[in-house]
Formats: sequence, C-alpha cells, structure tokens
Amino acid sequence: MERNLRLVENPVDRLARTVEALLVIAAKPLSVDELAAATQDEPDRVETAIGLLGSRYREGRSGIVLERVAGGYAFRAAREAADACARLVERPVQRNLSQAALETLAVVAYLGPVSRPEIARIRGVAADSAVAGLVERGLVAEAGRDGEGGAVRYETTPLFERVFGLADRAELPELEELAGDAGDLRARLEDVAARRGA
Amino acid sequence: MERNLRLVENPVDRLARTVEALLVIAAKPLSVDELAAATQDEPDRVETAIGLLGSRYREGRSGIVLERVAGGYAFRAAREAADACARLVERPVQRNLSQAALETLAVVAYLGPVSRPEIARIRGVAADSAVAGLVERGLVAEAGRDGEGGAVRYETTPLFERVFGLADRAELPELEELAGDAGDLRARLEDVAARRGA
Amino acid sequence: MAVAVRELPLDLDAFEGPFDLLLTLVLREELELADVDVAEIILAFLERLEERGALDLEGCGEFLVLVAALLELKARGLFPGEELDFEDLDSEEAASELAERLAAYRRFRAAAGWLEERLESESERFFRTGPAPLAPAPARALAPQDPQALVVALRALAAEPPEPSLGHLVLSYPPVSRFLERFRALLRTRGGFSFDREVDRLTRPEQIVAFLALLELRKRGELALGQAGPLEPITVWSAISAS
Repeated sequence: MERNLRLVENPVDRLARTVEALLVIAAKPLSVDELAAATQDEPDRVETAIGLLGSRYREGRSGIVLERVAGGYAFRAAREAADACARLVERPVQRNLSQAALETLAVVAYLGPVSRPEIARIRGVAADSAVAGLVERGLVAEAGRDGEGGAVRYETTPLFERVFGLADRAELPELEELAGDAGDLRARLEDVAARRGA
Repeated sequence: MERNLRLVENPVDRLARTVEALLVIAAKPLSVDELAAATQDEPDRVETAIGLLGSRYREGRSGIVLERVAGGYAFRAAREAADACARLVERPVQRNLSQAALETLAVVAYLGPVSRPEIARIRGVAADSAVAGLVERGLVAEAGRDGEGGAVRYETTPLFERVFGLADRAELPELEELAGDAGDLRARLEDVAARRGA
Repeated sequence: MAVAVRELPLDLDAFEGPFDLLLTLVLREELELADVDVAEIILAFLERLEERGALDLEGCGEFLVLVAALLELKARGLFPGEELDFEDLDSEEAASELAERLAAYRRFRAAAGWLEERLESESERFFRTGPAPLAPAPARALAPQDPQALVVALRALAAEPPEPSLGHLVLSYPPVSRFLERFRALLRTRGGFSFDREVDRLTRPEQIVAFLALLELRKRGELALGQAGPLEPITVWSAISAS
C-alpha cells in the first residue's frame, strides 16, 4: 500500500520538472506569470512547484541553487563552487586577434568612420559578427550614422589605441605604397574584393 | 552513530556539486579538461562525478538533462518539457533552414575549412547568401583565408554540433555510406537495357 | 506511334508534371536545376520507350537535344563565373571529372538530407546558447598588439587575388552549329557520307555533339539516315537526293 502510494506521481512533480527545464534554458530570470504561461498551468501551482524546487536546489545540498531575484527566478551556482566558477569565466589574456578581427580592425582604423556594409564590401564577406565581436571587446564603437537613417558607422576607441600602443590615431603606421587619400584606398580595396569573388 | 555516518560525505559528491554548478552557468558545453581545470581536480575523478550526475539528470527523472555534445557536457531541457520550452523561447537557429542552407552546411561540415568558391563548385550555384545566412545563425564561422589575398574559409561551429545533437563531428555519417543510391541507379539502368535487349 | 517527349510525365523529388513544364520552370529560374535529377528523367523516358516497343528516332532525337540542353545548363552551374570554352576541345578526362563532380554533389545532397532528418529528430532538445542569467560576467583582456599587424592585414586585402587554377576542370565541347555546317557542306558536295568515318578521329565529347547535330538535321528533314542494324555504321544521305 505504502509502496503504491510512492509510485503514484505527485502531479506537481511533473510541473516542477517542466519549471526546472524552463529555468535551465532561460537567458533571464523568469517570473511566476511567465512560467505559468509557458507551462499553461495555474500561477499558484507554479508557486508550489517553485517551493519544491527551492528545497531541492539550495546551498549545501546542490551545486545548482534556485535564486529569487528582481525579475523572478533563476538558477545560479552554489557559493561553495564560487572559486571554480571564477576560474571558468576568467579568460587568459588573449595573445592574438583572429584574422577576421584583425582585417576588420585595420579597415576601421584606416578608413573609419565606416559602416558595416562598407566593411563587408572591402573584406568580401558579411561584417556583422566581426564588428559585433570588436564592439564587445571595446576596440571599436559606434560613431553616428551615415546620413539620416543611414547605416551605423564605426571607429576605433581609446582602448584600441592603448592595446596597439598608439598615443593617438594619427600615430597609425604609414601605409607606404598604399598611401594616397582614403577614398582611393577604399576604391582599390573594393575593386580587389570584387575580383576575388569572396 | 547512524546520524554521523550520513554526514560523512563521499568526496566525489562535493566535486559533483561543483561540476553541476559549472554546467548550470556555462554558456557552452564544457570538456572534461575544462572541468578539471576549473575544479582543480583529476580528469578521471571529474568523469566519475559526471557519471554520478548523468544518472541523476536524465530523461524521465529530471527536467534538467545532462548530455554529451559538441566535445563536452552540457545541461539541456528534458524532451517532455519541449512544448513549454517552445512557448518560452524561439529557435531562430533552426527555423527555415532552406535546402540550399542544408547543402551548404553539409559541405562545410564535411570539407571545412572551405571557401565560398569551393562550396559553389560542389553545389553548382553561388553560395554567398547561403553562407551569410549560416554565419548569421552561428552554425558556421570564418576560419582564416585560403592563403594571402585568398578567399575566406569557413568551418562549422560548436553550436552546429549542439543544434544537431552531435557528440562530435565524427558522429556525422560517412559520406560514402550516404551515396548508396548511385549503385541503385546503375542497376535500374542495366535492368532497362537488359529488357530492351531481350 | 511517337513518344510525345514534351508531354513525358515526370515524377521526381523536385518536380511532378510534364517534361516541357519542367524545362519552362528551369528556364524561368523558378526551379533550381541543381534539384533536378536528370538520370531520373532519362529513366522515365527509357521506360516509356520500352512500353511503346518500337524505336522512334524522331522522339529520341528531340529527347537527346532537350536532355543535352538540360545537362549543359547543369554543367554551367557547376562552374559558376567561368565561361565554358566551346572552341578549345578537351579530353575524356573532363567528362569523367564532371561525372565525379556530379557524384560528389549527390553525396552532399544526401548529407543535407541526413542533416534535415537529424534537425527534425532533435527538435525537442532545448538548450541555452548565451550566458546564464546569474553567471559571473567574464572579463576579456587582450595582450598588447603590434600596430604593424594592421598594415599587413590591409596590404593583404589590397593584394591581387591569385589566379584560380581550374583549367583542368573546365568541361569544353564544340558547339552543335560547327557540325551542322560541316555536315551540310558534306551533303552539298558529296550528297552523302559515313557518319562513323567522319567522327572516327574525334574525342568522345565531340562525337556526342556531332551525333546531336546529325539528329538535329534529321529532325529538320535535311537528311536521311540508314543503319543495317544496332551498332552498325550509320550512313547519311542528303534528303533531296534520297527523295
């Protein structure tokens, strides 16, 4: 009898598993209302499920801890794992930029402010991810738009100057045989890219 | 006495909790080596801890499932929660992958790093927009150039393996195995020829 | 009874309907030629031919011309941006290279099919792709860089692209018109000729094109053909002298 009772699943258990699943894939904390909408269940049942999860996912018992924050609920790492987590996210100093990043940075440094479509024409490939990466690293930043309603243009930042050991942008190395005015250089690069076909 | 025994903790339990914590905050699958480095523990002990977690976080038992994917380990939502997850998040990566995109992805997965002209030569049509779409979805990324001034080359990303549920790229079927219907075609042609000759 | 080539019903993966509709859709670029399996079309035609029992030269000629056109379009697609050189004759290696390429494409199309099925079977796997909401924020540091690397990168972007070396892959064959003119001249001066002797020294791609020209002239009623039996030499007469 007692055995049978244990086998009958508590209906909130299944809801708790679904809430658990939602919390592990969410990119932001989830409110009770959001969880109720996704599970198509009642908010008070969702709260019961959260209570169940809260007793399972707590400090000392689990490495995953359910936390209540301003926007709702989210999983975080247990405090006892803080050092390991710090070692995981702390990235070693990166020695070199990828070829895509270096090329994009060179175009922005010498021809900037320049828009993503212009960078794409010169490199012969879409520039979105390369530019986004440089913006995230703080080496490149938005510098207004190309006319009203035009494409956003980008230029290098003071951090770029520090990383490359330049007192200011005028200190960029000479381009020698490529020198001339920026318009000529841009036209030449676009011409070569068009003939390269990629 | 019995009470004390329960308090003596299996040393792998604590490591398992730390691994659990690392996996719940990680943005991508973590390899055994990465987990060992972050926990400052032995790789084989990390594997034991993963085994422990694998039996706890599995389909049917938990809403959080531990899986081996893209050369490492990661948490994902249980399949029973798929409908609720679909209501919470969109899957832009997987939606509307056209035939052209799938063929291009196949070429990059098997031959990468590979350039757009090379992809175009195999598929018989220009690959520019298909490649751009795959880069935007994060399934494919730049991987240097084909020599100085050459075309940009592309390879699949860890996200590709994750989306397609591959433990690693070796899980892709052999190309030769997939081409089974060429022999079938020849047999049918010979059959028709034999009937004509009779 | 003639096989109505243009009405030939097709049931392919990418298309279902009569042959001439398929050609129309391909020419209007409403159907991706890469998705059309030409071998299946040929099989459909051979099976139809088999049902009819009798050999229909007119139908076969028309079919060969249409399929050749389809294959040429497909072959052009395999060499995007490259002009096929119709004047410079090539060896059989080119044809086998093309066959190899088509086989490779077939394999990748099968791989794409596998990926599509996999995507479907894995559609219930949900996971987070970004950082966790309460994860500690990573700090990214970059070692000091040499500004000269920027010049090197820009110079590489300005470098002349290397010449593509695909010469050995270019499929080339003469235009049908060359043989049309040559055969018309032979018919005018000699009134007839042996096809086999005329094409004896040509490469296989040239022989195929010559044969297409022959069928084309037969279709236009400019010549008559004679053959003692299968695989026997083909004799050609001017239609005027034959009548």
